[in-house]
Amino acid sequence: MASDDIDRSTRLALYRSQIEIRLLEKRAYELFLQNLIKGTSHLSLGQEAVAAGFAVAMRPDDYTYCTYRGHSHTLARGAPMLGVLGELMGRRCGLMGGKGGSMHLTSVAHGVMGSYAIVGAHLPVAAGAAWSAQLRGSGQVSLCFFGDGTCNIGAFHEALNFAAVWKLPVIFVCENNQYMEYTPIRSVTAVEHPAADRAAAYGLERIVVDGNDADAVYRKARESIDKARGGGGPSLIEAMTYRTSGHSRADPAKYRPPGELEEWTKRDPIALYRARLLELGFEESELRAMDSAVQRAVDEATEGAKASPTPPLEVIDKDVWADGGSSWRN
Amino acid sequence: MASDDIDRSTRLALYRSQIEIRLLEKRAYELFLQNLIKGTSHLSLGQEAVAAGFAVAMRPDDYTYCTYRGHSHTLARGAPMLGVLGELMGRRCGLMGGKGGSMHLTSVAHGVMGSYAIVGAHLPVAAGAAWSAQLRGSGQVSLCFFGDGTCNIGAFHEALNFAAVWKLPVIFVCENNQYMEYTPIRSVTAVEHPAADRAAAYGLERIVVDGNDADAVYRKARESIDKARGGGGPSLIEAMTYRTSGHSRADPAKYRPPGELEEWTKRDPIALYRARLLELGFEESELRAMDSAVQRAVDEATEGAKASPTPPLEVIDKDVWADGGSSWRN
Amino acid sequence: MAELTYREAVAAGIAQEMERDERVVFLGEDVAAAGGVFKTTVGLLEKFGPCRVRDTPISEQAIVGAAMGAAMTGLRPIAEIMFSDFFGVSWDMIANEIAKARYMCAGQLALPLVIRTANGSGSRFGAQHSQSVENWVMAVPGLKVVAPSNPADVKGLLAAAVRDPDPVIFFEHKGLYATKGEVPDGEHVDRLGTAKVLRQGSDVTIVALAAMVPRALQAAQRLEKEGISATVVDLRSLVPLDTKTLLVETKKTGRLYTVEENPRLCGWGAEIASIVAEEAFYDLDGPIVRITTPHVPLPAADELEDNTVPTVERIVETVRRTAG
Amino acid sequence: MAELTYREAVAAGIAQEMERDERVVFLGEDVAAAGGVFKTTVGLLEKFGPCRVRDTPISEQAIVGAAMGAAMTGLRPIAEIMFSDFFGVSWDMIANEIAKARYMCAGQLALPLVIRTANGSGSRFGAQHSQSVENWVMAVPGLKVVAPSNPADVKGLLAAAVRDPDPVIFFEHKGLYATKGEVPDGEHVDRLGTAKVLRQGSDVTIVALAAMVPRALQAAQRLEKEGISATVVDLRSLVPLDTKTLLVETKKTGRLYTVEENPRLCGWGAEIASIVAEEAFYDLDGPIVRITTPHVPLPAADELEDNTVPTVERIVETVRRTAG
Ligand SMILES: Cc1ncc(C[n+]2csc(CCOP(=O)(O)OP(=O)(O)O)c2C)c(N)n1
Ligand SMILES: Cc1ncc(C[n+]2csc(CCOP(=O)(O)OP(=O)(O)O)c2C)c(N)n1
Ligand SMILES: [Mg+2]
Ligand SMILES: [Mg+2]
Repeated sequence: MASDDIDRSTRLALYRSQIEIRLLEKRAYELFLQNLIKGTSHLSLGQEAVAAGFAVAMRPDDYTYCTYRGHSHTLARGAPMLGVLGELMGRRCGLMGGKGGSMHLTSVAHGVMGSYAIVGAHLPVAAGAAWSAQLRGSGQVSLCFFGDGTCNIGAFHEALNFAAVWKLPVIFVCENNQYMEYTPIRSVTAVEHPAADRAAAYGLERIVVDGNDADAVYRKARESIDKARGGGGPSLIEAMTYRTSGHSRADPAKYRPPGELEEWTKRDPIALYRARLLELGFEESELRAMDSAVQRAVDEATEGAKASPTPPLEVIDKDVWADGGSSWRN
Repeated sequence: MASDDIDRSTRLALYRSQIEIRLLEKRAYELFLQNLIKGTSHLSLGQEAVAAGFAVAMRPDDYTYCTYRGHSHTLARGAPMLGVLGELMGRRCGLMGGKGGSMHLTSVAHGVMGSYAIVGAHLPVAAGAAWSAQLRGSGQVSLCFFGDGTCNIGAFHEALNFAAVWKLPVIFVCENNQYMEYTPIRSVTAVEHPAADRAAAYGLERIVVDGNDADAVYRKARESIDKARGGGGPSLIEAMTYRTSGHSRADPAKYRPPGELEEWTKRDPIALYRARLLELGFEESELRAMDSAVQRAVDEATEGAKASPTPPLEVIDKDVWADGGSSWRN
Repeated sequence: MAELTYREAVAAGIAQEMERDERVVFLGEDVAAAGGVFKTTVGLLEKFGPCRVRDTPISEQAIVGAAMGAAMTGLRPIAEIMFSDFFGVSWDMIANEIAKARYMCAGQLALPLVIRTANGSGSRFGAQHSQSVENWVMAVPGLKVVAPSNPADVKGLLAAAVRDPDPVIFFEHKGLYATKGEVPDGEHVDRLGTAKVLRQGSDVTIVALAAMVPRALQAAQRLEKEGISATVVDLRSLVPLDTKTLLVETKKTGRLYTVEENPRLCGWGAEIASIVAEEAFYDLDGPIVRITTPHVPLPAADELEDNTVPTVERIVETVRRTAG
Repeated sequence: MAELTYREAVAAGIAQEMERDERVVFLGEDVAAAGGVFKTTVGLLEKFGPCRVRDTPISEQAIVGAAMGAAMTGLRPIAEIMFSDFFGVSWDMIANEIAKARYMCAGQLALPLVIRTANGSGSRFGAQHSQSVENWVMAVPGLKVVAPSNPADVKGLLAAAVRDPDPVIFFEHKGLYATKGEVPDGEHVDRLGTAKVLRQGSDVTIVALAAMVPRALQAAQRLEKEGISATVVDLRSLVPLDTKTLLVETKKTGRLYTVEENPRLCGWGAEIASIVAEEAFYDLDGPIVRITTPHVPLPAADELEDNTVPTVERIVETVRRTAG
């Protein structure tokens, strides 16, 4: 497809989204090192183009379902940086006031219907949201992001068959970053492409896309979203990419074969995209201004989160039930 | 393949096994009507060729894993009719002394490592037995039987991938009898062949076999068992068949489209096999003698089971643990 | 008042709510065209059409997960899990996802959904189709738990469950499906979290649930003849738990017996006994006695199954022996 | 005696048993090449090779199911489920298959297997990676349940679990992995089903498990200073349950407190309180008090998580307030 099928403002949005994710994830990493983020955290460094490409193609009322590796998708839908960083730091200003933590970012106002930390669990849930959209005739599409390792768990299979049989407006996006935690995906999977090579098992088209090319992702996103919105049913898309950080906070990623990281770093999605934009005639200064604006936003969010108090202990007993409380007795 | 690749005694074994299943299942049905079998029971009437074809091809120390629809497989491995009927009737002489019931027939002495009543559960277990055989270098093969509906549950997916990656000596046999309980399988499955159309998702060959032709089943069984025993890894085989009775005791099978039962009855596996044997020069009298012998055995087993006392109440507290008891405290 | 079976009351309750609120949808295995393997949902497909009443593949994770996704996006789904034993294959969805979602996101998501299931023994199905797992669910924060003992409660509590803004696990008892009872005409909606005192006595208080309720009542009648006067409480709901009624009724007699079908260890009886042992200790006149299924899987054969779950005889005998 | 961390004791226990018995095999996610996400199995691949120490796909049903199949055919598998929360996705295998198989077939099958898992809170992982689910397992007949509180017990009880002829669920506590303790040199094998009295007191008996054990001990020290003398019992094993020690130690003081990390309803504390309320009623001098995590999912932020699970302060305060 020609590279001028994507308009100027969309391209800028794609660039900005990637930069936002990159700079915020880097900041998150620094905050770990300062022990201001506790527990665990799963960064999307190197995978920014997937989140950006899809989010920019979505309608504001479409649904996002993602995993513990979901900062990127949450941000890409427009959730505030302060809320994201605040949640990672366990502060009152966090998206969920510190109750969920980094693996469970949720911002319903931005269509982020939850980040799910049990591998595979959100695939059926995303299908259910799509069923709801179908029944309500709302035209909404449900987008579900997960990793290569997730393609080997039972819920993947059930959700794919279910969505295909019911022709649901849901798009399953596998971000194949080559690893399930520390184990190379090929060593535990019977096929080369854990998602795409299984599409036929659900009567779906085999789709592999370059997950480090935001334009390519955006085009596939548009196509599959249009199809779903038009009643054409689900898609399963495998985006090839690579996480350049460890699996989670604790991981030095020593399992990488020599040279692998370097190879993929050459294909850094943001460097590639920046180069393309310059080629297409965007001004270096314009991009630089955007970089700075985003950096300022990240800095501000950081300061804001640091200044935010820790959550009040009363919230421990809140929000189990719709009445706001947690009482199990009269 | 030529029809004389199967020797005479094997053909008789195939015939006999099918007849044993048929007559015993019919008897079980009569015993329901007499309220001598309680609860539920899932007959394999019409599906006899699958159990027979595989069992005759197995080595005595190979493993069978089957479902609640497992009387056929249990018998085909040589478990005594008295034990099977006795278990269905809840008698002391039952294979498990009445503790398991019709859905859980087990006869370890005959390689029947259990009948599993939760759909899909035994697929990973069968893979585990195959792993054990592989590690022990015993040359045993693990055979796992299940229905078309089972291909849509998560455990199917996990077991298939697991077995393929570890190249386990396990054979997954889908008896596609067209229905998951009362629902036509095509209405809930994204592909036409719930098993075979998914073989590629696990890097396996697509295999569909006529499940009403005992010879065809036997040949595929030999081939896949030889392959597994030789270290060639797992197979997934879809045997097309039809159950001519209801799903279970309670089911009048009103959901069948008109004519369907009649069409399949024309392809009754035993009638077909009998005709083939006669064509191949077997004597009618020989077959008739076999029929009678089997009928006598069924009658004897029936009388034996009827005469058997109900289980002693003490067994309620037995055999939770390997020490024979059920104590959870000191 | 019409007389309905427990089984019919299920369909009646679902139909009442589907008529009232078009956001109510229903899915499960063999539930639509076939009307359910227990014939609890006969007629719903015809009445409400294939968009709102849907047959699914054998995919319990997908069924429960779809209900969750639908609930958080504006519908009010009812999912059927054919046997409660199959909570095993959907436990992550129930215990880790549905139960925790609202809490983790500090109330951003609502999950108004019902999971109906056939629970309990008495059908000679063996250990994998006869379990009572109400205690599994009670042990998980974030789930409401209901288990009616009669047709009127089935309809009224099912309606209340559908209208509740939180996830409710609704246990129907297989052994009660064929039983009959009067059900109020017209719209019938009950209240979750309310136990019922079915019988007032002065010597002992017996607390039971679902199929154990008629047994407790029969036992009380027999005990009456022997001069032991028993209060019988039908719990109806485990979460919310009507601790008020429990404590009041226990204090009146000073003796508490629980009769439960789930296996012994960590059953709901243990929870209730512990609440009473802490909060009504000084009102107790003797040990709290739990009458339970022993801690074994359920056997299949008639006599074995019947003698594993608490029987009327066992209740009578236990109370007689200990109430002295 | 060598000093090991709790984490190192896991690998030591597995290695001891793999060396002794070649039927012992080990599988799980990221356990071989990576040595486990908690680094509990470092070095095993190198020592025992890729046939006996194996990385699996993310397929918990397959992992547990494979262990079951291997156990019934002559091996003695140890399966790792990375976090106990993931019992949700393998619950059918654990609760419906492994727990029931031997019973259903009247003893024809043996299932000598161990499922190891990281349980409990304290790591700020949020509600889906911090649960204490030992009560889930205790509630299922057919499973043995172990939860050690220190490195020596980890090694000794793990060895005992591997040698046991029945399925054992082995709960390691995430919050204890970094703690250190003396572990006997040479072969070390402990006994399942035995509680340990860590401290003898005269006023109250405090029963705790896993990470709650050090807290109970600290609380006892503080109470001592306030003039309340506490016995502390480390349960170590929930099934078999050492009711003898529990009853004896409760009778000595007349007051029982349980300190548990699982959420409140139907926890193991309820089981123990109920046993005591029935069997030692007349020896009690006051209410049985359960100190538990409230019945909520776990929050993630530091202060929230720390204040949800029982703290030393809460134990001290509760005993002080009620032991009067
Ligand atoms: C059911 C379940 N099993 C295991 C885990 C532990 N775990 C967390 S992330 C992960 C790897 C997931 O790999 P993949 O799907 O490729 O996603 P990625 O982390 O690479 O984005 C594992 C095994 C889990 N969270 N849930
Ligand atoms: C996990 C689970 N879900 C549902 C059921 C109820 N059930 C029993 S048999 C059956 C249909 C199975 O269909 P299929 O796999 O085609 O086997 P068949 O009965 O036709 O041999 C269902 C849904 C079950 N036993 N386990
Ligand atoms: Mg990955
Ligand atoms: Mg079928």
